[in-house]
Amino acid sequence: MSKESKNGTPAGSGKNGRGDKNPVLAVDIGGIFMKNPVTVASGTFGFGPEYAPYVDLNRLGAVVVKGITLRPRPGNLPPRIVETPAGMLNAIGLQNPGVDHLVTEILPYFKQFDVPVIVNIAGETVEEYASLAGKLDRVAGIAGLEVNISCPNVKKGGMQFGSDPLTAAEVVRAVRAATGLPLVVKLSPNVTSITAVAAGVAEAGADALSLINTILGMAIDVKRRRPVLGTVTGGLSGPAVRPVAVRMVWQVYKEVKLPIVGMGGIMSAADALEFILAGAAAVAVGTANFVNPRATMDVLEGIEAYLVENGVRDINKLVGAAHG
Amino acid sequence: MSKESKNGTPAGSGKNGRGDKNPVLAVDIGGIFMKNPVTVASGTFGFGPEYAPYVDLNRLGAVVVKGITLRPRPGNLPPRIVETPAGMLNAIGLQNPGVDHLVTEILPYFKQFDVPVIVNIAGETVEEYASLAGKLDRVAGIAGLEVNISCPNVKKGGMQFGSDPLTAAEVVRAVRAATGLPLVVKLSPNVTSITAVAAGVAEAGADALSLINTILGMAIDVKRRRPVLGTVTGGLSGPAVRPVAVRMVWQVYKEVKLPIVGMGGIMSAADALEFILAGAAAVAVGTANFVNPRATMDVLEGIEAYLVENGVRDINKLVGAAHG
Amino acid sequence: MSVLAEARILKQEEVAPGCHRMLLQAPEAAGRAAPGQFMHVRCGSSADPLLRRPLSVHDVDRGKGTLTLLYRAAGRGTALLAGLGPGAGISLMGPLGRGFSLPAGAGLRVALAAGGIGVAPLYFLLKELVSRDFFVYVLVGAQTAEDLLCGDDFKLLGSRTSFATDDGSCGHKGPVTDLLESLLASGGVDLVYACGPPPMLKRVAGLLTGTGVPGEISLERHMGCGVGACLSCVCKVRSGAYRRVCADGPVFPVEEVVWE
Amino acid sequence: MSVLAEARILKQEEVAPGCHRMLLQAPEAAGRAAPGQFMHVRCGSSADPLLRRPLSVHDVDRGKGTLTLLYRAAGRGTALLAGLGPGAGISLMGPLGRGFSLPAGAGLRVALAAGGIGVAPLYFLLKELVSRDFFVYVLVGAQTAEDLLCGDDFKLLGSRTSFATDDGSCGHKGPVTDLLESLLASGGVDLVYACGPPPMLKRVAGLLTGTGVPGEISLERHMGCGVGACLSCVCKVRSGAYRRVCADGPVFPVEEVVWE
Ligand SMILES: Cc1cc2nc3c(=O)[nH]c(=O)nc-3n(C[C@H](O)[C@H](O)[C@H](O)COP(=O)(O)OP(=O)(O)OC[C@H]3O[C@@H](n4cnc5c(N)ncnc54)[C@H](O)[C@@H]3O)c2cc1C
Ligand SMILES: Cc1cc2nc3c(=O)[nH]c(=O)nc-3n(C[C@H](O)[C@H](O)[C@H](O)COP(=O)(O)OP(=O)(O)OC[C@H]3O[C@@H](n4cnc5c(N)ncnc54)[C@H](O)[C@@H]3O)c2cc1C
Ligand SMILES: Cc1cc2nc3c(=O)[nH]c(=O)nc-3n(C[C@H](O)[C@H](O)[C@H](O)COP(=O)(O)O)c2cc1C
Ligand SMILES: Cc1cc2nc3c(=O)[nH]c(=O)nc-3n(C[C@H](O)[C@H](O)[C@H](O)COP(=O)(O)O)c2cc1C
Ligand code: FES
Ligand code: FES
Repeated sequence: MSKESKNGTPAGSGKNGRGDKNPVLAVDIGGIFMKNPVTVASGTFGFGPEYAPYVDLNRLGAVVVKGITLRPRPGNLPPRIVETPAGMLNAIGLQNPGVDHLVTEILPYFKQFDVPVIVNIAGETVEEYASLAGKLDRVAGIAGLEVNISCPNVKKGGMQFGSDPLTAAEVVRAVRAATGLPLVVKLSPNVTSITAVAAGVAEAGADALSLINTILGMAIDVKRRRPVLGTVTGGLSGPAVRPVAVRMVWQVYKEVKLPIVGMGGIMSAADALEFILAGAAAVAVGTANFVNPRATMDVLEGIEAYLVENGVRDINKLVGAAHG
Repeated sequence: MSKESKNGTPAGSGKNGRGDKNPVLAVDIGGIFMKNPVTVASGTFGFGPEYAPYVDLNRLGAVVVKGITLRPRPGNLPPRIVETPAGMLNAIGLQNPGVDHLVTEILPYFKQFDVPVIVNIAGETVEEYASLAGKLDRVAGIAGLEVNISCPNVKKGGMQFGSDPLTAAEVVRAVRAATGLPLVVKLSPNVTSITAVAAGVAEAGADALSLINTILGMAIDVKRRRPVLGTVTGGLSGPAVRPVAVRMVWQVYKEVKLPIVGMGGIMSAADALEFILAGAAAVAVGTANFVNPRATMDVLEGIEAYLVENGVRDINKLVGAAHG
Repeated sequence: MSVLAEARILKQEEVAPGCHRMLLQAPEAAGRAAPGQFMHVRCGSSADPLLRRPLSVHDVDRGKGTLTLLYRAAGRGTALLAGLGPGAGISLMGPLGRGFSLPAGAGLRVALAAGGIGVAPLYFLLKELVSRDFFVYVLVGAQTAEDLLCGDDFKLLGSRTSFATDDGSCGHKGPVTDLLESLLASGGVDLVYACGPPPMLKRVAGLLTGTGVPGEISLERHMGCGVGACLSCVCKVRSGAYRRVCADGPVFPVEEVVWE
Repeated sequence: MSVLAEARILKQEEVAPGCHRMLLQAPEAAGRAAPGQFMHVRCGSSADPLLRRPLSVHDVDRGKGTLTLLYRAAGRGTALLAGLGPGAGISLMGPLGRGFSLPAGAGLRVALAAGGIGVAPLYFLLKELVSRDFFVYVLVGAQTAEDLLCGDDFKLLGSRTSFATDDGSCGHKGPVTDLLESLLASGGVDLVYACGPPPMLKRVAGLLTGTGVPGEISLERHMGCGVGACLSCVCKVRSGAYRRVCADGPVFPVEEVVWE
C-alpha cells in the first residue's frame, strides 16, 4: 500500500510564492516545517557558519547542528578520521562546547537567516537527555530537537541507547516529557531490527525519525599493526553505506507511520530520490558536504528538476512511491 | 592480551617443503588444514572450474563452493545484481543444483587437485541443515562444512537463523550431531551483537567461524520508481563493507576462542592483512574475484611478501596482532 | 580458453554520436575469440565503479594481434573508457561466453539484424560468414541516420545491407524488424542472427515463431563475474530454469528465451 | 573568504623524484590566498578516493590569476593528480585555514626551515617576507641532493639559503634542524617559521623553547571537511583542548602545540 498522503501538504507549502509550474517542495517533519526536503546531517555541517561561504543557508530546508551535550566535551583522542572505499570512518567523540555555549554563542548566529534550526542532542544517561531537552525547550530559534541515540563514538550512552527498543523508548519518553519541541529521533543502523527500535520510539512519543547514523567499523594500519583510529572503532559514512541506509528507510516506512529524514551517503539528487522513493519525507546531506560543499544545493536543484521533468507537482507525492 | 598462539602451527605446516627463509603460511581452521590462509567466499567462485583458467586451484588454501541446499533451487527473480559505490548488491537466492548433484557431479572435479574443499550449506529448517550435513558426512573429498546461517537472499531460513544467538545455536547443534566434519559457521553482520551470535554457535559446537556474510541493502531505480532487484533487498558486498567486516572480526576475536575466516571487501594483500591483524586466521576473497580473477593469488603473494619484508616467520604470529 | 591481460589502446575514435571504437593490442584474446563472445573490461582502477563491463568482440585481426570493441558511452564505466587515449592500458578478461553457432551447410542465406549498438558482435560474425561464402543480408537499424553504425563496413564486406531509422532519415522509416519481416515473407532466409535492445529481440522471436527458420540472439544482462560463477546474469529459458547469460550465452537459440 | 571552483591545469611537471608542481588557472583563490593557507583538492570524480586532499598554496600570481601547488605523490589521491595533464580541470576549495602571521616590525631577521615537501608553503611565505624587506635565512632539508626542492627559486629571491641532506650529498649532512640550531646559537634570528615532518617540527619546538625566539609551524592532519565543520583534524594545544588544524591552523605558534 502506498502511503503517499502520509504527509499532507503542510500549511506552509504555498508560502514559497511560486506559480503553479513550480512543484511544491515543502515538507512537514513532525511539526518542523521545511521549505524544501533538503537538510544536513548532524556533525557534517558544523554549527552553521562553516559552510556559509558556499551555501546560502536560507535555501536549506533546515540546518541540523553538530551534536550537543550537557557539558562541553573535548572529543576523542586523534586520529579521528580515516578514508575507506567510497566512505570514511570518524570517531569525533562528540567534541562540542556544551549546551549553554550553544544557546548563548551559537544559536544567535541563525537570527539573520530564515531557516529552521534543529539541535542534535546526546546524553550519557537518560536524565542527561531530559535535562538537555528541558534546557532547550523554551529557547528561541529552535525548530526541533534531533535525539541522537545512535552515536557509535562515545563510550558511555550513545549507541547503546539506540541498540535496544526499550532503552531507546525510555530516552524518548524522558525527552518527550521535558519539552514540547518536535522530536526527531535518530536511529542507529547497528541493530538486528531497525523497525523494532523505530516502533519503540514512535510509541514513546517521537514526532519523526532520522536514519541512519553511522555504521560501526574500523580500519587497521598494516604497517604499524594497530587500529588507525585513536578509539579503535569509528562510524562509517559516505556513499558506501547508501544501500544499507535506503534499505532501512524502506523497512521503517513500511512499519512505522512517522515522517522520516533519510540519510547515509547521499551525494546527488538521484541518491536523495532513492531515499524519498523508499519513504523519506526529507533527506540530509552528510559526508558529501566534505567532498562537495555545495552538495546540498546540487541535491535540491536536482530534485526540483526531477519533479518538473516528471510532472510531479508535490514532492510529498513521491514519498514512499517505490513501494508501489 | 595478544592471542598470537591461539592457532598453534598446525602439524601440516612443514609440508610445503620450504627452507627456513620462507615463512610458514599454513593455518588450521578448526581441523581444516590449509596450506596458506587464502580461500574464497562462497558464491563468488562458483563450483570450482569457473576460475580455473585464471587460478591454479592447488595454490589456494581451500575452495569454498557456492551454497548448497537439500533440493535444487531455481534462485530469485532477476535482476539479481546491482553495482553500488565500491560495492554491489546481490540477490541470487541460492540458485543451486541441490546436494545430490553436488556429490555426484561436482565434487569429483576436485579429485585432480590437492586443495581442501569446503561445502557451504543452507537450509530452510533446522532439520534441513541436519539432513544436509548428514548426507555430506561421509562423502569423500570434503574437508569441512561452512554452515550458512546468514544468507539474506532466501525467504525462509537463511538470515533469520543467524539473527538470533539461540536459533543460530540450534542450527549448529543439529548440524554438529549429524556430522563429524569440521564446522565453520558463517555469521550474519545484520545483528546488534555479532559476538553474542558467535558465542552462541561456539558453545553449540562450531569449530571455526567465518564472517561476514553480506549486509542487507537495497537500491531504487529512480526512473522506474521501483526497487532495482527482483527481490527488493539484496546483500551488500565488496570494498564498501570492509570496515564493518574488520570491526566484526576484531570484536569476535576478542570474545570467542575459535579460528576465524575473515572476509568482506578484500581486494588486496593489505586488505587481507587488516583482517589477519584483527584476528582472522584465514581470509576469503569474494567480490574481488569478479573484478580481478587473480585476486586470490595477488593476496597470497602479497601476504608472503609482507611476512618476508617484516621478518615474520609464521603467519599465525600475525593473527590478532593488532590487539597489541 | 579465456585470458586475463592488460591490453594497450592503439586507437580510439568516436564513430557516431556517443559511440566509440577502440582498437586494442590483445594478441591472446584476438587469437581465441569467436563471433558473439565478449570481453569483460575493467574501467579504471578505482573501487568505484567496481565491476567490469561486458563488451562484445567487434572485430579481431589475428595477424596483428588486435581486437576491436565498439561501444556506446552509456554510463559511468563506458564514459571512463571513452576518455582513454592511445597508449593507455585496460584490463581485459576474455574471450568469454558462447558465441554464435556457425552453420555447417553451404549456400545458406543468412540474415543479420542489428538494432543500435547491437551491431557490435554482428560485424565480427559477418566477416566469418562471408569468409565461408554464405549469402548474407545485413539489416541495420538506428534512431537516425547519424546513429547508424558500420554501414560502410558491412557494404565493404560485400553483403546486401539495408537500413532502417526511427525517423526515416536513412532507409526504411520504422524498426529494423520491419525489414526482417519483409525478408522472411519473401521466403529468402534460412537462418537469422540478431542483436539489439530487448523489444527488438522479442519482436524477432515473434517473427520467427512458426516459420521454421532458426534464429540466434545475443542477450544483455548486468553481470558480476562474467565467467558463470556468481549466477547474477540469468535469463529464464523454456524449461523454466535460469541460465547464465555470461557462460551459457550470451547467444541463445531464439526459441529458448522466455520473455518476462 | 574561500571559494569553490573548477580550476584548469596550465602546466604540470615533476620537479624532483615523486614531487610535482602544478600551475592552475584559479584567479579567485589566487587573489585571496595568504602564505600558509591551503587548498582542499578533489582528486578525480569517483567516490573512491572520496575525500579532498589538503595542499598548501605554494605560489600565486595575482596578475595572471594563477596558483601553484607543489606536492609529493604520496598515495592514491596525489598519484591521480600527478597523472593529469594540461587542460584537465580539478575542483578546488580555498584558500582555507589561518596562514603565517607576518611580522609587523621592520628589519627583522627571519629563519625559514623546510623539511622535504615542507618547502611548499614556505616559498610563498618567503616571497611575501622578501617583498617586505625582511632578511631571511632559508634552511632546506631533504633526503638526498636530488630531493631538494626549490633551492634555486629560494636563491633567486635573494635569501641566504643553506641545505642539509640525510646522506650529505648536498650541504650539511644531517637534519635541517642542525642548521637551525647553529643559526639560533649565533643569535642572529628574531623569528622562525617551519614546515616539515612531525619529528622535525618537534625538534624545532625543542630548539626554540626558552630562547624567547617566537616561531610558527604548519601542521598536517588527515582532514574531512577542511572548513572546521567535522572536527576530525584536531591537534592538542597547551590548554589541553583540541583545536582544528584546518580552521584554527594549519599554522600554530610553536609553543601552543602539544606533542603526543
Ligand atoms: C554480453 C554482452 C555484450 C555487450 N556488448 C556490448 C557492446 O559491444 N557494445 C556496447 O556498447 N554495449 C555492450 N553491452 C552493454 C554494456 O555492457 C553496457 O552498456 C555497459 O555495461 C554499461 O556500463 P556503464 O558503466 O557505462 O553504465 P552504467 O549504467 O553506469 O552501469 C552500471 C552497471 O550496470 C551494468 N549495465 C548497464 N547497462 C547494461 C547493459 N545493457 N548490459 C549489461 N550490463 C549493463 C554495468 O555493467 C554496470 O555493472 C554488452 C552487454 C553484454 C551483457
Ligand atoms: C594543511 C596541509 C597542507 C599540506 N600541504 C601539502 C603540500 O603542499 N604538498 C604536499 O605534498 N603535501 C601536503 N600536505 C599533505 C597532503 O595532504 C597529503 O600528502 C595527501 O593528502 C596524501 O593524499 P594521498 O591520497 O596521496 O595519500 P593517501 O595516504 O592515499 O591518503 C589517504 C588519506 O589520508 C590523508 N593523508 C595522507 N597523508 C596525509 C598527510 N600527510 N596530511 C594530511 N592528510 C594526509 C589523505 O588526505 C587521505 O584522506 C598537506 C597537508 C595539510 C594538512
Ligand atoms: C564527522 C562526522 C560527525 C558526525 N557527528 C554526528 C553527531 O554529532 N550527531 C549525530 O547524530 N550524527 C553525527 N554524524 C552522523 C551523520 O549525521 C550521518 O548520520 C551519517 O554520517 C550518515 O550520513 P552520510 O553518509 O551522508 O554522512 C556524524 C558523521 C560524521 C561523518
Ligand atoms: C554473488 C554472491 C553470491 C553469494 N553467495 C553466497 C552463498 O551462496 N553462501 C554464502 O554463505 N555466502 C554467499 N555470498 C557471500 C560471500 O560469501 C561473502 O560473505 C560476502 O560477499 C562478503 O565478502 P566480499 O565482500 O569479499 O564479497 C555471496 C556473495 C556474492 C557477492
Ligand atoms: S556474470 Fe556471474 S554468472 Fe554470469
Ligand atoms: S577537517 Fe573538518 S574540522 Fe578540520
